[in-house]
Amino acid sequence: MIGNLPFVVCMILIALGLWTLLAKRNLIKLVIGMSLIESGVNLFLVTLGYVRGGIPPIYTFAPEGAPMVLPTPQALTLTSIVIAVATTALMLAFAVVIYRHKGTLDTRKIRDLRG
Amino acid sequence: MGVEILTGQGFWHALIWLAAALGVLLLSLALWSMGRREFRRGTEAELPFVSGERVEDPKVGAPHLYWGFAEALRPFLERLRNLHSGIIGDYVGWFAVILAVTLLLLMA
Amino acid sequence: MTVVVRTISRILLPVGLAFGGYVVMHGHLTPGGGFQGGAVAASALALVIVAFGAASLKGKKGLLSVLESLGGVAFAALGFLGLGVTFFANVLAGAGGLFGRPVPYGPNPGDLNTAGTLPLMNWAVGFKVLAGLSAVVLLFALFGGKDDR
Amino acid sequence: MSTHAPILAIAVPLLGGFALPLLARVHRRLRDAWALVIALFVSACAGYVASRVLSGEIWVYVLGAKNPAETLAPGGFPIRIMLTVDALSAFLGIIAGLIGPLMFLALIRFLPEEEGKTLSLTLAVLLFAGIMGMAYTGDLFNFFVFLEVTSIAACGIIGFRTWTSRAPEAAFKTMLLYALSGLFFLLGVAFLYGEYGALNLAYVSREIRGTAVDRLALALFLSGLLMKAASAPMHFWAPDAYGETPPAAAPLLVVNTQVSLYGLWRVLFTLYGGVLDRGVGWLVVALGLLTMVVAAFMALLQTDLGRLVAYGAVSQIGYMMLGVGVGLVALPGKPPYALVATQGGVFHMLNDAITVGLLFLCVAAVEWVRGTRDLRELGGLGHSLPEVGLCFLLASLALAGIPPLNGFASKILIYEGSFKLSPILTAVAILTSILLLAVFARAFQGAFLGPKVSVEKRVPWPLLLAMGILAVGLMVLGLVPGFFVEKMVGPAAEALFSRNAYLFAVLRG
Repeated sequence: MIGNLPFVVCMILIALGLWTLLAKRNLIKLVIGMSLIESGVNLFLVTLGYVRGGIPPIYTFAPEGAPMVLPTPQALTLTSIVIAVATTALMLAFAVVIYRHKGTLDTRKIRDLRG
Repeated sequence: MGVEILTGQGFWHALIWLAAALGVLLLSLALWSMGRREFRRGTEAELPFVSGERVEDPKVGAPHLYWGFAEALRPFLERLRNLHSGIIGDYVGWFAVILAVTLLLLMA
Repeated sequence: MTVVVRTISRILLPVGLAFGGYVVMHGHLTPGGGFQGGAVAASALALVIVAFGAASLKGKKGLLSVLESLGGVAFAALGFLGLGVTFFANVLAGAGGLFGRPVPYGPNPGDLNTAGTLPLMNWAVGFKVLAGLSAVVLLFALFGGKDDR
Repeated sequence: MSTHAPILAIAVPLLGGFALPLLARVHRRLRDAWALVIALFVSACAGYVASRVLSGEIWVYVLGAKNPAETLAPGGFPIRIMLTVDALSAFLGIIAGLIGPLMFLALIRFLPEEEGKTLSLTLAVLLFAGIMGMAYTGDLFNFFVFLEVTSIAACGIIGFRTWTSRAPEAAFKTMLLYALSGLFFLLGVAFLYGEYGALNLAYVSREIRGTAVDRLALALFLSGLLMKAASAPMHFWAPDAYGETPPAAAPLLVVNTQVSLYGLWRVLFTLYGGVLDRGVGWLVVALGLLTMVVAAFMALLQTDLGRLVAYGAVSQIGYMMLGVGVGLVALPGKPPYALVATQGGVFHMLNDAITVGLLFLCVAAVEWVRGTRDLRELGGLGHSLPEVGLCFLLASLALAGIPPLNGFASKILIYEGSFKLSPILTAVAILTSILLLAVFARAFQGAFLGPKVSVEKRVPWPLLLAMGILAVGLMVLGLVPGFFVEKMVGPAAEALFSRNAYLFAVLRG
């Protein structure tokens, strides 16, 4: 069980983020919930590449014969983090503009797109 | 050449349909020409029939066109409209519902 | 902010930018590369924004957006560089000249002049991220005022 | 140069998108021309790729390899990112190539000058690049990256009108839901990568054995892509997004939704083709029916023309899901009616892209002239804008599937195909079409009939030109559908079923 504890933690993070999106009403808290899910998914991606006793996958001055951790998931995680930065920045920018127009960040009050 | 679509049981040929439509059009024109000519423009015959009452500006606007149909389905349509509540929490809720349904369908 | 913070940030700015450049330059050898190096450099710029207030860099918005576009164009152009063979083909690696020295497989002491177009791409991404992130921080700082995005 | 056509269709708009702000500093007119030139170049690439691929051979282009066709690294493992263009992705490329330039033609004149027009044109070009990327890529993670590129670009365009309070709200909601669906899609990709150690679609599709983890990944793919494709219970963002974006930019957003639907078909047919059970097919068909009915009824209640057309577009997604869903249910046996239904679903993608694109351009014209889109205030535009009225009428009839027009050509295929599976599906589909016809008749009556209203502004000619081209395309597709079905839609639908050809093209490398 101890072996896949990190995967359990990732799933808890994702569930927590999803709960934040469902329960919270403030726009900024929604963005925080999104970043929770993002970190959960990224953590999951990185732990996929773990090799027991492996060293970071870099050849420069690498000790001889040491097993290396898989590099691909780390590259995937990097891209996913870059995308997460872009989405969060865009969402926060729109949240600011909404606040300037409506004066509130409460999703219950920002509802004129109904019906 | 490339006009026909085979649909398993039959086919759909647009030009044959057009020919048939033209035939029907000619037929209706013939019937129409036998009709009475003296339609009095500008008189009360031109006003839209608003269930008999006299309405001074009888313009049937867009929302009124299906007033009856929408009214009959009022309970259902109101509930449907309220589903689109505009609150982002509900939308994420529906996403969670679909996620649960697909998980149940596939994992169980 | 107080004078102390301003002088410290004035000292730290070149250090931050230099370290960011170092991370970008050694992207293909040590952990780092375009995005991380750019982020480090952008943090140095963010420090300036915090210390001297957003108004100080207000005039630089045009420069930042030009830098960002240039970074993007350079990255895509590097992709086209390999078009002789296939897109993004690493034509410089192992062909001598700029960043071309072939590298033996397996652990090695790390040689700056290797990995073909990779370092150039790292620089392109580095500039783009530097400009992009600092523009984001700058605009958020300016949001308080009447300036529109 | 022609051997690199697939990657050029993606790389050139990326390069062009980044270069756009630089050119905008030089001169406004140059920026507009540059955006149009890129769009035309990409559609030319898409046309060339389609002409080669539709004749039967799947075009595999490997990035960064010694030669484009070298798919397998020495160890027999597809290590590099590759573009795998089969008939269906080429067909999607045609749709995007057709709608893209027309949308730019209309968008350039439609956007007001001072409000960050350069940024939104850059985003539109990047959206176009993202769409082409999603259509052509053969790599799961690469699909996720382009999925996110289109999400961010689309939400940037939706939130263009920051001076109103509705557009940023729509953009925030859409962005959150897009990001959410993208993340769950990535989680699915991570599960598959964890299990098979590969990201290439063909390789994973060969290795897949239908274990519990694969089904978990499929559930994540399904819910993620269904959200992005605006299927029934998750379609709430679509009317906000299409309604609040500048109407001239909406056609490319519709194509973006359709490419996400294509991604869903790619995952269901090619990735999980071997291990799929019938339950998933019935789920897609059920959600398709639900989308149709819900969107049609909601369209009935709308008073804003933009949102009404948006609901119309969402209900058309339901038709595509029904058509290809029937093919999915009958996948193992592959009876003839399944192919007919899939052809209907795929052909409807093209018809719907044209029809809804034309409708949104008409909404753009109406808004340009009258400034408002509320049906209660509109009226009598038919006298002063006869050509816009004609286009709107044509497109509404096509959307509702009235015989001579293109909508009917694809709906007849869907009706015939789904009838064989179970007549109830066809009954619901036809009733929804009738309801849609009623809804759009009301919209037409509200906006264009009624007493004459004096109108001072003229509709800009590029908008009219784009509408004219789409209207002609609509009629041509309606009158001569056989040619398109036999040449483009047939191979595309066949490509969905021929999973082994896809695997062979990539893996025998």
